[in-house]
Amino acid sequence: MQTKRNAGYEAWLVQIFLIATTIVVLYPIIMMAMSGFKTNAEIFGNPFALPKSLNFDNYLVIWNTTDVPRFLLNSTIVTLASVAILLVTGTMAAYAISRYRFRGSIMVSLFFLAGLMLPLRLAIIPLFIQLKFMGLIDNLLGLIFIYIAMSLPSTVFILTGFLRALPSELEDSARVDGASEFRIMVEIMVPLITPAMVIAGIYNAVPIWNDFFFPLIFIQTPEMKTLAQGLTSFFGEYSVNFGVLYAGLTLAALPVVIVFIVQSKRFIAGMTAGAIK
Amino acid sequence: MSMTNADYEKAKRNRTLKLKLWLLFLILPPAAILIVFVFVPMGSAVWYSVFDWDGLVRKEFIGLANFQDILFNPLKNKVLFNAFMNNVKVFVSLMLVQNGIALVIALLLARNPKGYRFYQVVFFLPVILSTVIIGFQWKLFLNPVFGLVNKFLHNIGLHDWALPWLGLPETALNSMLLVNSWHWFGFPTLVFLAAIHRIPKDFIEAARLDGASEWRIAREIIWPLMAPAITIITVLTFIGSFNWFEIPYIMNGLEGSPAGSTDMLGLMFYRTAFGSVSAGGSNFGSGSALAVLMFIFIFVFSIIATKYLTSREVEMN
Amino acid sequence: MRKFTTRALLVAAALSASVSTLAASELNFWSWRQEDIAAYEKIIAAFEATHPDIKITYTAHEAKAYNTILTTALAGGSGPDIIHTRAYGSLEAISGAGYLEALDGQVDLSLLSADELLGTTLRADGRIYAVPFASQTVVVYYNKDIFDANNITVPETFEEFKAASTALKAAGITPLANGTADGWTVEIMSGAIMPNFYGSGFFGEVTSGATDFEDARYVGALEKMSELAEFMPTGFEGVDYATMKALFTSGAAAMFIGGSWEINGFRDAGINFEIMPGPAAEAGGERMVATWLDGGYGVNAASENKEDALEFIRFTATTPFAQMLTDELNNVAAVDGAMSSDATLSRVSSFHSAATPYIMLVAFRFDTPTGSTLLQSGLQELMTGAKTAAEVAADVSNGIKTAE
Amino acid sequence: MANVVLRSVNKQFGEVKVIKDVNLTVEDNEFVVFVGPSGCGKSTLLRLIAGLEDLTSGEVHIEEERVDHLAPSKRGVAMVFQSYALYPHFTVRQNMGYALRVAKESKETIAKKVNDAASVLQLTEYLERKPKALSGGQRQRVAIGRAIVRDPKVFLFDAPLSNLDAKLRVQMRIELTKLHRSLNATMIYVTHDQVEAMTMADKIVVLRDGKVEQIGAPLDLYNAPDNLFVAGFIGSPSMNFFDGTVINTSNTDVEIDVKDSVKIKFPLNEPSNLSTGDKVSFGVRPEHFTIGNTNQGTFTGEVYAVERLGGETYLYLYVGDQKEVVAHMSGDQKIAIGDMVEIGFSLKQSYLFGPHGDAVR
Repeated sequence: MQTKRNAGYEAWLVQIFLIATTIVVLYPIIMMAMSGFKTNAEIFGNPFALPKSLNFDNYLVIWNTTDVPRFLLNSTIVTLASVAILLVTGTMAAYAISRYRFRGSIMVSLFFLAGLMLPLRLAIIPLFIQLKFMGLIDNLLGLIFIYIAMSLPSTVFILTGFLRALPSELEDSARVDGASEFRIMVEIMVPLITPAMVIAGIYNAVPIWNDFFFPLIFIQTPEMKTLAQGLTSFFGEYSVNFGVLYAGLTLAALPVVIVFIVQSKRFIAGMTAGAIK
Repeated sequence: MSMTNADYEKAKRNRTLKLKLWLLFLILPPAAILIVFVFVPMGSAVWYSVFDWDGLVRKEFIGLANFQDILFNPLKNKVLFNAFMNNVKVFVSLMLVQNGIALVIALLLARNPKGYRFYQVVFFLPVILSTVIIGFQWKLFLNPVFGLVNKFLHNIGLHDWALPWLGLPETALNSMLLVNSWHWFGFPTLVFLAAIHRIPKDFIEAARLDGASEWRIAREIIWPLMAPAITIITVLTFIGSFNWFEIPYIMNGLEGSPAGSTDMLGLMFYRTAFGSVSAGGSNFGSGSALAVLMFIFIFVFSIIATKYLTSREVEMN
Repeated sequence: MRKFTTRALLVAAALSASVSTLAASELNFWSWRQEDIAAYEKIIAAFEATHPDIKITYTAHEAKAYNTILTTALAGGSGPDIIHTRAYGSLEAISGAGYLEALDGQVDLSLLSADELLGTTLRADGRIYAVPFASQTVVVYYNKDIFDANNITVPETFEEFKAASTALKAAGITPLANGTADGWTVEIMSGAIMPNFYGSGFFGEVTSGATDFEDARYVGALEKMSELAEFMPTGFEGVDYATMKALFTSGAAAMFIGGSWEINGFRDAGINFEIMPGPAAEAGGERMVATWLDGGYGVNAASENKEDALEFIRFTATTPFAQMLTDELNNVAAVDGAMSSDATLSRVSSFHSAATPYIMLVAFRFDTPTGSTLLQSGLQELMTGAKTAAEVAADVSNGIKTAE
Repeated sequence: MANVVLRSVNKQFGEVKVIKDVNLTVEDNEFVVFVGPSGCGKSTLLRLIAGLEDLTSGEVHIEEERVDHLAPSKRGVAMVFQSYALYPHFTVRQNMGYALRVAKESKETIAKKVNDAASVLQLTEYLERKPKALSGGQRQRVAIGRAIVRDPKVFLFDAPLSNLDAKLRVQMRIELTKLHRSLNATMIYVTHDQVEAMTMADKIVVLRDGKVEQIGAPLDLYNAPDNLFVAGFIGSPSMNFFDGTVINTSNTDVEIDVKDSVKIKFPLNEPSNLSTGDKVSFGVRPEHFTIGNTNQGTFTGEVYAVERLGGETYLYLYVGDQKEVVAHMSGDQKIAIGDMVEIGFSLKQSYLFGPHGDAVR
């Protein structure tokens, strides 16, 4: 990637364009974070000024009087559990599809791929009735299963690609060494695709974390709400307290932004994995 | 010691059987989750759509009457057509604006400017943020009275430009599309960028040696060789456009306000299936029929588009 | 730290499945009234004091999504024991589907007027499915301080209303806080302005089919409505409900046309306001207010604790409940006998001598498309000048005729 | 007796037959090389012996015991793969000890066996490294070490040297031969490189299209190839073939006409069933040409390229109708491009193949 760096006015034009785009991207986010420290009066009076002081009142309102911390916890539980089970089951399916020749193998992989094209939210009504029947309404477990099902196709797709690329000699070698199929998978093959699993995990964790459609319908008690869903009701409650609203948005965005900044390379690889692979 | 031929065959069959059981063990759990939580509900939606529903109660089988109602009842198909055309507009605009900007930026980043990594991270930042956050944030920004956008326009003297962005039929959808582009452009940018990086350096350098201009290189070498990325982004944008729900729902509500100018198939489905305060009661039959129509449309079109676009791709190996 | 531990425990408990075996009778009570959580908790506490074996949990869902949540829950065979229902068409959708317990014969409804009970009666079988809780009235709120500071007398007629608005505008104050971004707020606004122009007889005629919405009276009323656009905030097309409230409570706008349920919020915001009915068409003309039944309390027919739920519903049909509703929420309770200590609220009640049904909600929300859908979208087009009054009237009229 | 016997072995992938009725015996302690062009089925045959593929029909016996129903690890074989197949996330020690660990050997036993094998292969100082940190030759040795540790009855090698550079390959060839002698083990070795086959094998099995073309000691194959294919495959550079037509036959010789230009009277050791008019191929190895006319046969051609390696010289000529011929001479030859040269051969060191490619002797 290290081609020669462009010199001269062309490089300057490129930089100007990119810097302008950077401002357009970052400025609204910075304004959102800054407004979280302001009072209503400041937001109306000096919307573009820096906050007068590092005033955490709005955040305290959120922390003490709303369920936002609770929502954060629920979202974390749902996201982590979904992604963990997703990776286990997704790896199993991808492993079977990519590492074995068997009759119907193409059917099985098409079966998983078909899920990529099915917009599950259109089946929300039957899904509700079914979850109800299974006792999974108002239960984080219900959400977790839906997210796993929704994310399985892309996970299988991504992991199959990586698993196919592994040399079959490794597996043959382990077979000659006497390892069972299970052991070959767990001890030899899967450790080799951990980077791919991280990518698939991130690819699906972001939309799961951000989803508000399914919780909107399947979660009813406030204690069970997830962050994105909780925000919508929080907005109803604080509709005219702009400082608190901005603080709430900032707080909701913060965890993902921090993880993103620390792990940006993996995030980018992960989020674009489905499209590039 | 003395095994018969049949014993050998049996031993072999046992090995095969063990392998089959192992495969079953691998495939069954994920397949079961997918069947229970995707295929069965999707199938049920189709099943529901051929029944008459009194609100929430299923009554008799009526075949395709629900479909007929949505497609040919003059009032409903007016709403449907309006929503559909809005979805089309969303698709076309996002292709041009969001993906267009992304392409330009990808081409610029491909020149490996200073700060390459930084720009990559920054442009991708909005992508990871929740649509709920982005929707609310921009709804606040675009507020005609308290919003920062209009304050900013006043500050720089563009008083006439300070419009009630989300309130005017002419600007509401466009504002949302810009917000959506702001949210998502980083995604196609990085997909395009990855595609450009995959083009062997020799191709571009050979063209440079042949004296081709940068514009010609972009148009005649990079563009055709990026075709696979264009395909995938087009199909993803298509699916996203026709499922568009979050941004209009959060920013202007369920009715596609003002005056239906931001109505989308997704909103219409939601209203039809569940009802709303103003729009009245729910109808699972019509809702499911609409869902099935949308599903068929999206599915068939994605496949056709993939086929068509893929056939234009250049083999590069 | 302790808080966190408790939360973690709660989550763990919730994850391990639903908990419903603890007490003999734990009732769930769902509503869309997020603003009223504190008040309802007080009311429920009062009920629980006399019924120690019943525990009620009040859950307020996001208003926009309440229908969806309730609908899916009921369709899926679950849902709360006690349901805060909306009235008219929304009630029919769920009572018609058999999800609500018929209350007549089980609950003493003697303290409720026939008019109000109409809003919770299923037209198909004539039975009552919810105890009406409050009526709402569309009024004009005005900021007394601003009126005084600008020497504006409270307008009585529409022309005076416009004159006052012109004066306010000249003084640099936004006369009306109302916007059109949220369709339902324009419909509310029309409820204050239009009845005085289409007159008291129109509702009866249009519901009986004697006339339709292309009636000259209705078109005329729409035209008057459109004349107010210039007094709405700059960019009113993008002004939503929250912004409207912010404009009025911050003193940036002098008047606010809204429902009587706003009284509490405006009082909490600490502004010096008063209310009046919509302006008369001409001097000495009638000043009607649009009213409707906001909703009621129903019992889930599938509830496992139906008897206990009914016990609570019976409570909601009593005067002590109505009194609490009045005191805590400043609502005009549907049940008779409650006395309001709030002067403003008493005024609302006094307007009811010249009340007209809030037309689309009361009569045209039973079929799709609903009258509200048509009118809201029409009003948005009218106020922005995209369509004329006659065109909007034609759209509404045609829509309602083809509705099913 | 760690011998390996294949009986009527067939393998089919779907409709495609990759191994066709192979019968073969590998004696105890023998070093057997399967050789053939790519796609000839040699690797598949090896994998059938290892148990990595199931037979479609036939039998595999190892040490007088039928094994084709057993899992690979139960057959007493060890295999070294072309890509070495070292587990990238394990250290050298873990790699070498993996089979023993799977077999639940005690830690001490594993450590001892690994250390022993490592010292034999001079890998001791690399035991704690990951494969990534090793050179190609070292990785190769680890792969072999991994096989040795298991103390197998039969070693299977699947083109293990093809990923090494030329110099290392020569070195490893010799090391493998030494190893074979010191271990005294049965080894089956697959390669497409006939030089490896010739230098290492006790016995070569030439395969083509899933069928055995010829089995024999390296020099037997060189001197007496059974058919055109083996003749062309064994020897480097390849044998030159000339199309010819039989013009006369007798019990003692066959007279052929090569492209209407050269007439050759090929002596027979055994009766042939050739008849006049048959299309035949006449073969001469490059190294059997000499400059100048011989009494037994001569071609004349124009030199179009010369490669001088000092000790030896390769001449490339067009003979007759643009037929390309290679001749290998020792020493330097004073010949320039464009020269017309006569190259002669001896009938004893030439070959004749009938219309179906079978050798005529």
